Parts: sequence; structure tokens; C-alpha cells
Amino acid sequence: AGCGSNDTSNSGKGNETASDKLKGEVIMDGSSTVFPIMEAVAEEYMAAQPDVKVSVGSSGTGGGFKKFIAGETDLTNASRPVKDEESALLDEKGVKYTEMKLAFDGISIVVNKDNEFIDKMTVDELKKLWVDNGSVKKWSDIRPEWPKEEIKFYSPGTDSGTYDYFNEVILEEKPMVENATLSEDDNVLVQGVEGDKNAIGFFGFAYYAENKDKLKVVSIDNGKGAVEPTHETIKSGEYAPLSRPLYTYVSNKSVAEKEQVADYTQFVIENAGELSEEVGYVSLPEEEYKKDLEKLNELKK
Amino acid sequence: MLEPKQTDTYSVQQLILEKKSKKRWNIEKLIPKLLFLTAVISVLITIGIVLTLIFETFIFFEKVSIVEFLTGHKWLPFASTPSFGVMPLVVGTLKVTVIAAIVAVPIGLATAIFLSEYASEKTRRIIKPILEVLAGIPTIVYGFFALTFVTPVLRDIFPSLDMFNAISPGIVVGIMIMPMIASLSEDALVSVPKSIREGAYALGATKLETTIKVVLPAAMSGIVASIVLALSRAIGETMIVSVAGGSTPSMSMDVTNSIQTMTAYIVQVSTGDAGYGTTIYYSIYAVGMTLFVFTLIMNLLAQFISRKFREEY
Amino acid sequence: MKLINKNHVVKKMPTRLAVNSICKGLFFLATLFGLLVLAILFYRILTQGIGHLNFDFFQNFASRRPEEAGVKAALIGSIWLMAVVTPVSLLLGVGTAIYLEEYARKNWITSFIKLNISNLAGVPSIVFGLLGLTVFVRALALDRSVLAAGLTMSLLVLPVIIVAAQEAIRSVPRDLREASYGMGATKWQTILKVVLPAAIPGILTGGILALSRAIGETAPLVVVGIPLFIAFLPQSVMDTFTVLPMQIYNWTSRPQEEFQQVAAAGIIVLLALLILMNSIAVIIRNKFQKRY
Amino acid sequence: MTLTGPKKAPTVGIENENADSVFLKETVYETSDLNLWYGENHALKNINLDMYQNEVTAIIGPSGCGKSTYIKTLNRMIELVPDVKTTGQIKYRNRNILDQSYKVEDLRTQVGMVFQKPNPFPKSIYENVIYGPKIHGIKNKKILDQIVEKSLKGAAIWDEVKDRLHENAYGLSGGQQQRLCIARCLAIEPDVILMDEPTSALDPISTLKIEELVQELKKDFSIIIVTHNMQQAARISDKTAFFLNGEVIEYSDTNTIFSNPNDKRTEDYITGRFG
Amino acid sequence: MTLTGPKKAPTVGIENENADSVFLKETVYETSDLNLWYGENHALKNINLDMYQNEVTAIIGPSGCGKSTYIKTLNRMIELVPDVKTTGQIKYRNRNILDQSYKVEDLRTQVGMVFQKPNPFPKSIYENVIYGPKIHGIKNKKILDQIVEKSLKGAAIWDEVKDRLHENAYGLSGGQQQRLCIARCLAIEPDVILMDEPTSALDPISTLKIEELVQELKKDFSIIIVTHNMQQAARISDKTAFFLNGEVIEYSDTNTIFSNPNDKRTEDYITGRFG
Ligand SMILES: Nc1ncnc2c1ncn2[C@@H]1O[C@H](COP(=O)(O)OP(=O)(O)OP(=O)(O)O)[C@@H](O)[C@H]1O
Ligand SMILES: Nc1ncnc2c1ncn2[C@@H]1O[C@H](COP(=O)(O)OP(=O)(O)OP(=O)(O)O)[C@@H](O)[C@H]1O
Ligand SMILES: [Mg+2]
Ligand SMILES: [Mg+2]
Ligand SMILES: O=P([O-])([O-])[O-]
Repeated sequence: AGCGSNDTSNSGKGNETASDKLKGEVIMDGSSTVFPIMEAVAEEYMAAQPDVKVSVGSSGTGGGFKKFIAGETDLTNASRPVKDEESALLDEKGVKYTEMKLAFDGISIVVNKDNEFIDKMTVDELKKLWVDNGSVKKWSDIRPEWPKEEIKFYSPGTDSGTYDYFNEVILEEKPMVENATLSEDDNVLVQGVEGDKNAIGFFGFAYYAENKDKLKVVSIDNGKGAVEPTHETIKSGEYAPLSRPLYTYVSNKSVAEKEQVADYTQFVIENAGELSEEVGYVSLPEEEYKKDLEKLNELKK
Repeated sequence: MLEPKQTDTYSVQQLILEKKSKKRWNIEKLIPKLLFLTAVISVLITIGIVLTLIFETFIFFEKVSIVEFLTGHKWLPFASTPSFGVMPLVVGTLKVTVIAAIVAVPIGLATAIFLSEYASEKTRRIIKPILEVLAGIPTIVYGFFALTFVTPVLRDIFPSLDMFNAISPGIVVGIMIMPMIASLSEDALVSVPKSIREGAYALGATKLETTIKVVLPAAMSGIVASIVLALSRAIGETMIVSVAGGSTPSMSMDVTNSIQTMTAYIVQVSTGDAGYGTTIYYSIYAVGMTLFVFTLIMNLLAQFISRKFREEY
Repeated sequence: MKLINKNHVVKKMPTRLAVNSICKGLFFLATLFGLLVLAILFYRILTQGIGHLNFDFFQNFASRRPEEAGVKAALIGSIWLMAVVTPVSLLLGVGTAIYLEEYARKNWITSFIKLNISNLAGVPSIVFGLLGLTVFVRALALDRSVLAAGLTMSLLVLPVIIVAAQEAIRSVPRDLREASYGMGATKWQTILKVVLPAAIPGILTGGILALSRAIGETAPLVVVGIPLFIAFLPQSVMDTFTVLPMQIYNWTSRPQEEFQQVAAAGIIVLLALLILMNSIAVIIRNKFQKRY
Repeated sequence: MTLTGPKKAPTVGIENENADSVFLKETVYETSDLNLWYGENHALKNINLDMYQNEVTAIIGPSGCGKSTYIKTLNRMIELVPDVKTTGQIKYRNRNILDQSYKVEDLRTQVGMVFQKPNPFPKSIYENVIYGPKIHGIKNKKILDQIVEKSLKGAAIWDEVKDRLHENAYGLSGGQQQRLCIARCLAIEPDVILMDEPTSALDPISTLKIEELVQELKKDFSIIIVTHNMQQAARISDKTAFFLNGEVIEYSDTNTIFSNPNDKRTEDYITGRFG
Repeated sequence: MTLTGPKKAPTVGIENENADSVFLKETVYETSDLNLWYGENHALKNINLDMYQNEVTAIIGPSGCGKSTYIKTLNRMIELVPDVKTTGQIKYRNRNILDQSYKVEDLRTQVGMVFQKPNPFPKSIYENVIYGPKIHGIKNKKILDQIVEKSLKGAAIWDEVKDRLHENAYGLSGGQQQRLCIARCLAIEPDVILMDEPTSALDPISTLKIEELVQELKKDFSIIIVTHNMQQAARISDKTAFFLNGEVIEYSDTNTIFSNPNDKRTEDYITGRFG
């Protein structure tokens, strides 16, 4: 994954202050994970620029890229970096783009509230737990002192960014346990784990944060001691390897040609941190947004 | 009494003759052609669907062998070594459909019989539209009903039931299609001529005997048609199974486990993460095609059955 | 020479009557079942969502804050969608029905069209979504507009309307047609002035039921990919928009508990719309109940 | 236009007693002071009629006079119409059938009915005939076969259909269908057979066949037949009742009615001055 | 059973010429050698009939003999039945209507029809009457008003409905509905009026009214009426044709037919020996 490479050598103009009234459309689609952030941004932006028509779709990261490649959207949201196939197609279609980071999502591993024996796990244990070995797993298979009861697995659908990320860093592309229960809807997973004494599951941090009283979170030991997912640990990068960045990709052409898109993108960068916190994600360190802003200014030249 | 040649300065026939010069005949010739065109649109839609599906399906079959697709027993499109055997999705779809049928057919038919044979005209007029509301409730609403009401209730009764299973969405899909069976079958029952019923009553038959042995067989073709239509709806139902069925493709015949249906898979990929142009992307068209062929076969079967059952009167 | 033993017949009678009563009870229970489910459904949704239902809910666009989230864009969007679906599907549906009932000769083309329509009635809605995406959004470049989505939905409900209209047209008594022909009316005049007016209640009830399906469908629009967040209203059929069921779906998948109530409130609005449409259908049906 | 129905009753009684064969025959139906309303519409007014065993009783009268209503009351088929109200009583074999404790199913097992339009079930000829016996619990195949043969012979249609018993009844002509309906009715060996214009939808030849059949059947059954065809009534019935506007204008031996009617209106109707 | 239809024709002609008033009247319909099949079913056989202006021609015969089929052929309504085949010709005002170049719409504008069951449109009384004029392009409100009044008066129903012209026609009684249908037919001032058992669904009083009306109408129109009621034919018609099994058995002055029929079968039918 790389950022846009549209280095036309125009220099000069600084930030336009968006006080003048803008019109036109800003069309966005992409990740359903990122959607709440973009919804919040769009909501605020419409308050500032009521004549700009901002629409945000939620067709998933892949679906978003589909439209982005076809040139149907100005920005596309992604819960993972662009894939090689996608970037090849983007090149083919001549779509130049720039990647911006918006926030972190910490993937939380949770168990049932009544589970008394787990409070932390190592990454290796996680892997042992989740990777398929052809047999039915009991807790005691992981640690002998744990009960001899069958584990119930809950995971986001295989086509989600969260699964994708988990697959990459924990499963390392090996198949997940076959009897895992998958669902597209994280709320549904919350209910699953909540209602099942021997359940373990994972999903976005926000879903844990909102249901703290119903679930028990598992701290993850990545060699540096067990870390519980919290705002701070995710933001600081301590909670590793399960915190992942969320992105938006903006079309360079749209920024250059449409004043409102440029203005909106700037607004996104300036407000993403605060607003992502509000909807349940974790903001990036300030430097990240500065970098984004610089990239944008490059484009606007 | 009739005094046409009195004060009138006109004769209707005369007036008609004058107007006749305006040619109507063109419209008469044009209209059927226009209407024919609208009728042909339905055919165009089908062609459109088939073409849409077929192109992308072909690309899919360049990547995955059609034999594997049709006979494989594993549907793991996202695995590092993906496998695309559609059977688990088909099994998931069938499980839901069969459960839905078990719920909807008896209840729907019993309702139809109650409304057409036992209920008063007034009751009928009140209940039928209420049931039709049931058929029109957005499926997404049903989905959460299944997940947050039916599943917990079932789990209270059978604690071994998984959070996601085939039973709960199956029952709820059944509830959704039940009014369709009830309403259409009721129409079929009502249209059985009264004289045939009278024939049975006059022999001392009770209402039940009349209904089961005379009216029901006479209306059978309409009833079969309604059931098939409803089951096609069940096969094609998406949101309920997506929400309450989980998304685990499985070959097992166990209905207490999580499943995935063909439709749920399409939605999963449509809203998901799959890259454009990937095998997964094309797989939804292949699954869509399978679904289409499925409903096609169902309908042809229905036509055949209903022709067979038809008792002329 | 009596083959029937009257005593035997008399003895059987009480059993038969009892079975009759028991089955009547069962049939009645089955009918109640449907009503009961409906009641539970309503009760749950109402208790969950009623608190959120106020004037602001209709005035606000979607929002990240549950207390400020509203259905304005989605409700208006749904109405716009109906504004496209209604004329398109009725025109095509009734036209087809008239053709099939009044003009079509018995030949293979006709039976093929008929077979085709009954097949379409069973095609999953999601497949129509794939069609709409490929044909309207992409090929005809209508984008994710009201028009593209409306046409997709029209196709989806078309078979239902055709079948209802056929039924209605068929049930217009022959003597009315004969009366019209007897006056020297042409076929089209007869259809337009006699058959259609008499068939209108049936057509409308079928139509409204079909439209209430269209208003509650989510899957095809998800596939077509209409956006979710919109804080403006469409000005023309070429504008983009969102609809109630998609908005509801989105709310239900939010992590915040409060959004579940917002979703329930949205469902109440959708159900109210649905019941309104059904009631209109019932009123039409009762008002124009066949008088012939 | 108003006629004093009640006053009529004694006349009828007397006439019957005067009739020659009456003392031999048992009464099947005794109707006394029967009134019937469809909602507000007073369709039968003070009907008093007695009907006798092994006779053909014809009911004639112009359209809408209440013939069908009356005959449907005799097996309580009228209850299928919503909003019907009756007063008075109809005694069948000395028990009041209008009493709700009288099970209609019992009544109709005794009293068969043949309708204006042939209404066979959309089943095979065989199944049509055994429908009645079967619902009454007769399952023995041999007995059923015998019933089918006997009933079809009784309805004078056996020869025409014996080779196609398992074909659909709708393949028969109208007249054959009507005789099948009669056979279906005979299969439960009723006591009385009601017929509501059984020939009005049939061609003359079929009509003739059915008329002959009725003559035959009265040896074993009591028959009450509605007809709008006075000639038919004259040809086949023993007694005739003339209805007008829901009242019995005259009831008497068929010969008397046709040769020497008591009432001016009867005469007018019979001579075709109206109706 | 087979009857030589063609041989009949001259007889009819001669008889007509013998009839007293014939020399005054113009021929409206001349049917020659008409045959009609429904699929395989030969429903009309060698029909030869002439019908005259300002006369009432009655067609009688038992059920299924082809009366309705024949009268529907006279305005080609029969074409609505699929699979009908005709041979021979029917001349209306000297032009063969069975010729496909004859536009049915033109024919039916000249030849009105009244049906067995009253079939008003589910519209207001007013709209029912103006239906015909309107489809033929007459839009002038004043003319339409005049037409309504004139037609309703012509059908002897004006007084009963003049205050409720804009109410739904289904609020009328059966007899009124039938007269409304006649009015609707009069509204286009046809030349001939065909009536297929127009009173068979009506009560005696309504029947009487319509019979009177027919007598009135024949001053201005030629009327062809099908009836299963011989008395009715005798009461109102000038000529009567007796159909049997799709053939014309006898056609003559009504008086002749009823007092002195030529054919044994006619006599049998008229005296009620069958049918
Ligand atoms: N279901 C009904 N509801 C209301 N009124 C009815 C009903 N059936 C018949 N009537 C009325 O009752 C009266 C008697 O009707 P009935 O059918 O008994 O006459 P009928 O003598 O059998 O006539 P027809 O010779 O036409 O069969 C008529 O005025 C009729 O309009
Ligand atoms: N649509 C049709 N298709 C086939 N056969 C028909 C059709 N209509 C009538 N027939 C047959 O044609 C013959 C004449 O029928 P038609 O209706 O002319 O008789 P009718 O004299 O008018 O009898 P009715 O007095 O019962 O009205 C009958 O044998 C009938 O079965
Ligand atoms: Mg009757
Ligand atoms: Mg006829
Ligand atoms: O919608 P996602 O791509 O973020 O799962």
C-alpha cells in the first residue's frame, strides 16, 4: 500500500480558509467500520457548509474501492490498506489517490462475564486457540488448569476488515477453527458471547467499550506483559498487535478540481481525532494528522 | 312515448356518423402493440438477470472449476487456500426453507381454511389485512425479532441451541411467508364454487369433511402455487438469515448450529471487504446464478404440480 | 337390500361432530398465532422505540449522537423511491396484465411470457439488486440515484402487480364487457371505460401490497449501493438518497445501546407507513367491493 | 296483493283429507306457520304444508316467489346464507328440524338434495358416488362398490358410465352430471329427496330422462321438487303447491290444481297469463 | 332427428308473403344457410330466416337449442367466443355482416342488445346511458342531457330515476336495472334491438313492464327477442321462430305458430309435452 504519487510541482498557495460558501457534492463510500467516523465528520461539515451535499455510503472497504476505481466516489473509507489488486486496477484506470489515516480501532478479545479463569493470554495462546487443528477444542487444551469444556468461538464475518486484520496478525493466514460462529454484525457477537459461558470472541473496541458491563475483556501479552485494551494503550501503541489503523483514500483529481472536496478533506483531517473518539474509536497521535495535512496541501497546490 | 322527430334537431346516429370520420382504428391497432411491449419487458428483465449473472459467473468459472463449485463440500472463500464448493450454502438455504415450510404451510393453510370456511365475512375482512401487514413487515425487523426474541426463547427451552442457528431464522421466515400462503390459499378456497360445497353439505357432511375432502382438493392447484411462491420467497430471503443465522457455511444437517445461506453470502460480500475483481467478488454472481436456477426449478416444478393437481370444475 | 346400516351412521355422528369442532378450534388457533406474533412484534418495538419518537425525530438528519439522530432523509428518501416505483410498476404491470388478459393469443410467446412472470415472482430480491447495479447504475449510468434504485425496485415488484392486475381484470364479469361491445365500443374503449374502472380496486390493493414490499426491502438497495448518510433531500430523481430500512439496519449495527432505540423508533415509522398503505388498500377494497 | 296465509292452511288440510289416497300415506314433512326473513326481506310468509311419503310434491311459482328458499329450509341448507331468520316449525318425521338441537348433519343424512345446476365434485365418478357413504364411515371396498353400482343404476346412468367410473365427473354432459348428482344422493339411501329445478339447466332429452327417473324413484323415496315448468309439474307430481310472493296460494292434488284451480291467481299463472 | 333446413326456407318465405302485413314491411335481417360451429359442436344448422322492420320477432325453443347463439350472431357478439366458425350469410340491410370487412363496431352501433341478466356498468345511471353516445364521440353536455332524458323516458324508467340520475346503477332493483339497460341501448338510437331472455331474471311485475315496453318500442325499432317463455312470445311478438337442436323447425306469424303449428314438434313443445 502506498500513498498517492501525484507530485505535480505546483507550489505556493497555503490553506484556504473555508469561510466562503461552497457548493457541490462530496461522495464517499467504503468501510462500514469507518462509517460512523465519516458520518460524524459529514454531520459537522454540513453544519459549517450547508450547501455542500455530502453523502456517505457503507458498502464495505472492498465495495468502496470498487466504486473508487470506477471513479464514482471522491473519497473511499477503508479499514485496511489498499490491496495490491486494487491499486493495480486504480493505476490501470488512472485514478491517483492519497491515503489518510483517521483513527485506531483496537480489536478486543472478550469472554463471558462468568468466565473466571481467563484474564490474560499471550499471542501464541490466542493463535493456538483460534487456528484450526481439525479437532474440537477444550479450554484445557490451551492451559491444563483451565476447565475441560468445549470452547465456543465468535468471530466477525470472514469478509470484514476486522476478520482480515485478525487473520493477518493472529492466525497468520491459517484457517480459523471450523466451528467458529461468524456474524456480520458485531452487536450480534456481543450477544453471543454474553449468552454463552464458554464463549470467546473478538470485535471492534467500540463494541466492547459500550458493553463493558456485560463482557469480560482479555488482556494480551505480546512479550511485554499483558495489556488491556483501553483508549490510552491503543493510542500509544502499547496494545499490540491488535490495534489497527483506519483510513480514508481521497482522489487527487477530486481534490484538485473540486474545491468542496479539498475543503472537506481538510475538515476530515482537522476533526477526525475528536470525532472518532466520540463514536467509540481512538484518535491517532497529533503527528499523524499533521502528516495527513501536509499531504493534502501538496495535492492542493 | 319516444318522440325522436319532435323538437330534436339532431339524430344520434347522424352525430355518430359524423364523428366516425375521426379514425379510431389506428389506436386500436397501436394499443395492443404497446401493451405487448410492456409484457415483453418481463422477458427482458429475465434476460437482463441471466446476462448479468452469466458474464461474471463465467469469469468465476475460469478461476474455479465448475465441478468443484457444484460438488465441493467446503465453502471457504477467504481461507489462504480457498475452496468454493457451494453445497454448504445450499444446505444452509434448504435448512431454513424446510423449517420455514414446516411452520408456514400448516399454519398458513389452517388460517386460510378458518378464514374461508369458518369465519364470518366480517372477521375475514378484519383479519386478512392484518395478516397482510405481517407479510409486509421489513425483513430487517424480522431479523432482529428472530435474534433477540425467538432465539432466546428457544434457548430457554433447548439450552444446547447455539446463538446462531437455522431454527430461529427458519421459524421467523416461516412466519413471514405464512400470510402469503394464508392469503393466496384463501383466495383459491373462496373461488371454489359454492355449489360444490352445497353438494357435500347436502349429503350430511360436516364442515370439516366438506373442506378436507371436497374444497381443498378442488383448490389444490391454487394452494400449491401459493406454497411454491412462498417457498421461493423463503429461499430468497436475505436479511433474516443474515442477522439470525450467523455466517458459517456448513454441510452438517444439524439445525442447532450456525449456518450461512446463499443470499446471506451475497450480502456479506456485497457489504464486505472483498476486493474488486477478486475471485470472491465473482463468486457472488455464481452463487446468485445458483439461486436463480434454484428458484427457476422450483417454479417449473410448481407449474407442473399445479397442472397435475388441477381438478377442473 | 339396504347397504347402509343406519345405526352405524348414527353411531358415528358424535365422533364426526367432535372432530369437526376440534379442527375448527385448531384452525382458529392457527389464525390467532399470526395475530399473536404480530402483537408481540409490535409490543417489543413500541416499548423500545416510542421514547425516541418525537417531532425532532422527523426533523433531523442522521447523526452520530443518538439523541439527535432523525429519519428525515430516510423517510423522504423512501417517499421519493415510492414516487418512482408507483408509476413505473403500475404502468408496466397493468399494461402487461391487460395484454395478457385481453389481447394475447394462445401461443407459445404468451405462455412463455406467463411462465416468465411467475418465475420472476420467485427470483430473490438480492438478484434484482445485482441486475439494478449492472444495468441501471453502471450501464445506463444513472448512478446511485432515486431513478436507478426506483427502477430496480419497480422490476422487483412488477410480477406481483401483474398477477394482481390479471386477477382483477379476469374477475370483471363478462356481461359488462358484452354490454360495452354491444353498444359498438371498440376493444380498447371497452377496456379503458369498463374493464379497468371495474378492476381498479383489485389492481390498487395488489399494487399497494407490492409497494409496501418495495418500501421495506433492504437487500437490493444494499447491493445497488445507495449511500447511508445523507444530510440533504433529493431535489430530482437523479439525486442520490437513502431509505428507511437501510437507515434502520445501520442503526442496529451501532455499538451504542441508544442507537438500538433509535432503530426501534425508525421501525415504528416504517411500520406506520406500511400500515397506512395497507389501510388505504383495505379502504379501497371495502369501498369498491364488487357490486356486480 | 296481501293474502291471508293462515286462512289458507285449513283449506289445504281439508283438501288433503279429501284427496283419495291420503289415508294410506304417512306424513314426512309438516310445516306450520313458517316465516322466513333474509335480513329485512320477508321471503316466506306463514307457510303451512304437509308432505307425504312416496309421493312427488311439486312446488311451482314465478321467479322470486320463494320456492328455492322453502326447499332449502327443509334441509336447513338455508343456514348457509348469513342473516336468515325463521319462525314457526317444520316437523320432519315428527321432530322439529328448526330446533337448533337437531343436528343438520343428521337431518341431511336423511334428506338428500339435488340442485339446479349439476354440481358434481371435481373427482372421479366413483368417488363422487361414494363420497357420502365414506364420510359416514363406510370403508369396506366391497360394500362401496355395491353402493356405486346400485346408486348409478338407481339414477339410470349406470350403463353410460360403467366403463369410465374412474374418470373425472366433469367429462360428463350436463344431463349425465345431473343424474350423477342424483346417484350421489341415492348412495346414502335417504328418506326424502329434495330437488330444486333439477332440469332447468338441461336439454329436453336429458330432462325427459330425469322426469322418468323421478317417477321411478318415488317408489322408494319421497320427493319434493321445485320447478318453474308447469308442464313438468303436471307430468310428474302427485301434489302441487303454488307459491306467489312468499305465500302458498294453493296446495292440492296436481290434477285439481291444473284442471280446476281454486284461486284466480293460480289459474292466471297456469294459463300463462303471467310469470 | 335430422331436419331439412333448406327445404324449410321456401315455406317460411311463402308463409311470410301470405301473412297480412308483410307487403308493407322492409326486411331488416335476411339469414341464409347459416351454419355455426363451436369447435366441433355444430350449434346452428342451415338457418334461413327473414326479419322485418317494426316487428317483434320472437325466438323460442328448449334450452340449448341455439337461441342465444343465433341472436349473438346477429350482432357478431359470437366472435367473443374463441373457436367459432360460421358459413352462410346474414344480410343486415342488404349487406352481409359475416363479411370480415364489415366493421363490427359499425354493426353494433346500428344493432343494440339487451342481455339476460341486467348488466349495467358500475357507474351512475346517467353515465350508463351516455356510455354509448360518448364512446362514439358525442361530448356536448346539452345533447347528452337530452339523450339521457329521452332514452330513460323511452325505457319507461324516467320517472323512477329522474331524481337520482347520479346515483350508482346498482342501487336499482333488477327490473329497473334491466330497463336501464334498455335505455342505455336506446341512447344510440339503434335500428334493431336484440334481446336475449330479457325478463328471465326478473319478477312477474317487472316482466310485465318490460313486455309493455317492448310493445311500445316496436313503433320505432325492430325487435328480436329470445325467450324460453312461450306465453311471453305469444303475448308480445308478431312472428315466432321455433328452434330445436340448432335448427329452425318452424317460423311463422305468432298466431299461426301458437294456434295452428305446422310441425308436430312445435306443437309438442308449445303444449308443454317437453322442454
Ligand atoms: N341469499 C339471499 N339474500 C337475500 N335475499 C334473497 C336471497 N336469496 C333469495 N332472496 C330473495 O328471496 C326471495 C325468494 O327467492 P328464491 O330464490 O327462493 O326464489 P325462487 O322462487 O327460487 O326463484 P327462482 O325461480 O328465480 O329460482 C326473492 O325475493 C329473493 O330476492
Ligand atoms: N361458448 C360455447 N362453447 C361451446 N359450446 C357452446 C358455447 N355456448 C353454447 N354452446 C353450445 O351451443 C348449443 C347452443 O347453445 P345456446 O346457448 O345458443 O342455447 P340457448 O338456446 O340459448 O339455451 P338457453 O335457453 O339455455 O339459453 C348448446 O349445445 C351449447 O352447449
Ligand atoms: Mg330458485
Ligand atoms: Mg341462451
Ligand atoms: O466494512 P469493513 O470493510 O470495515 O468491514
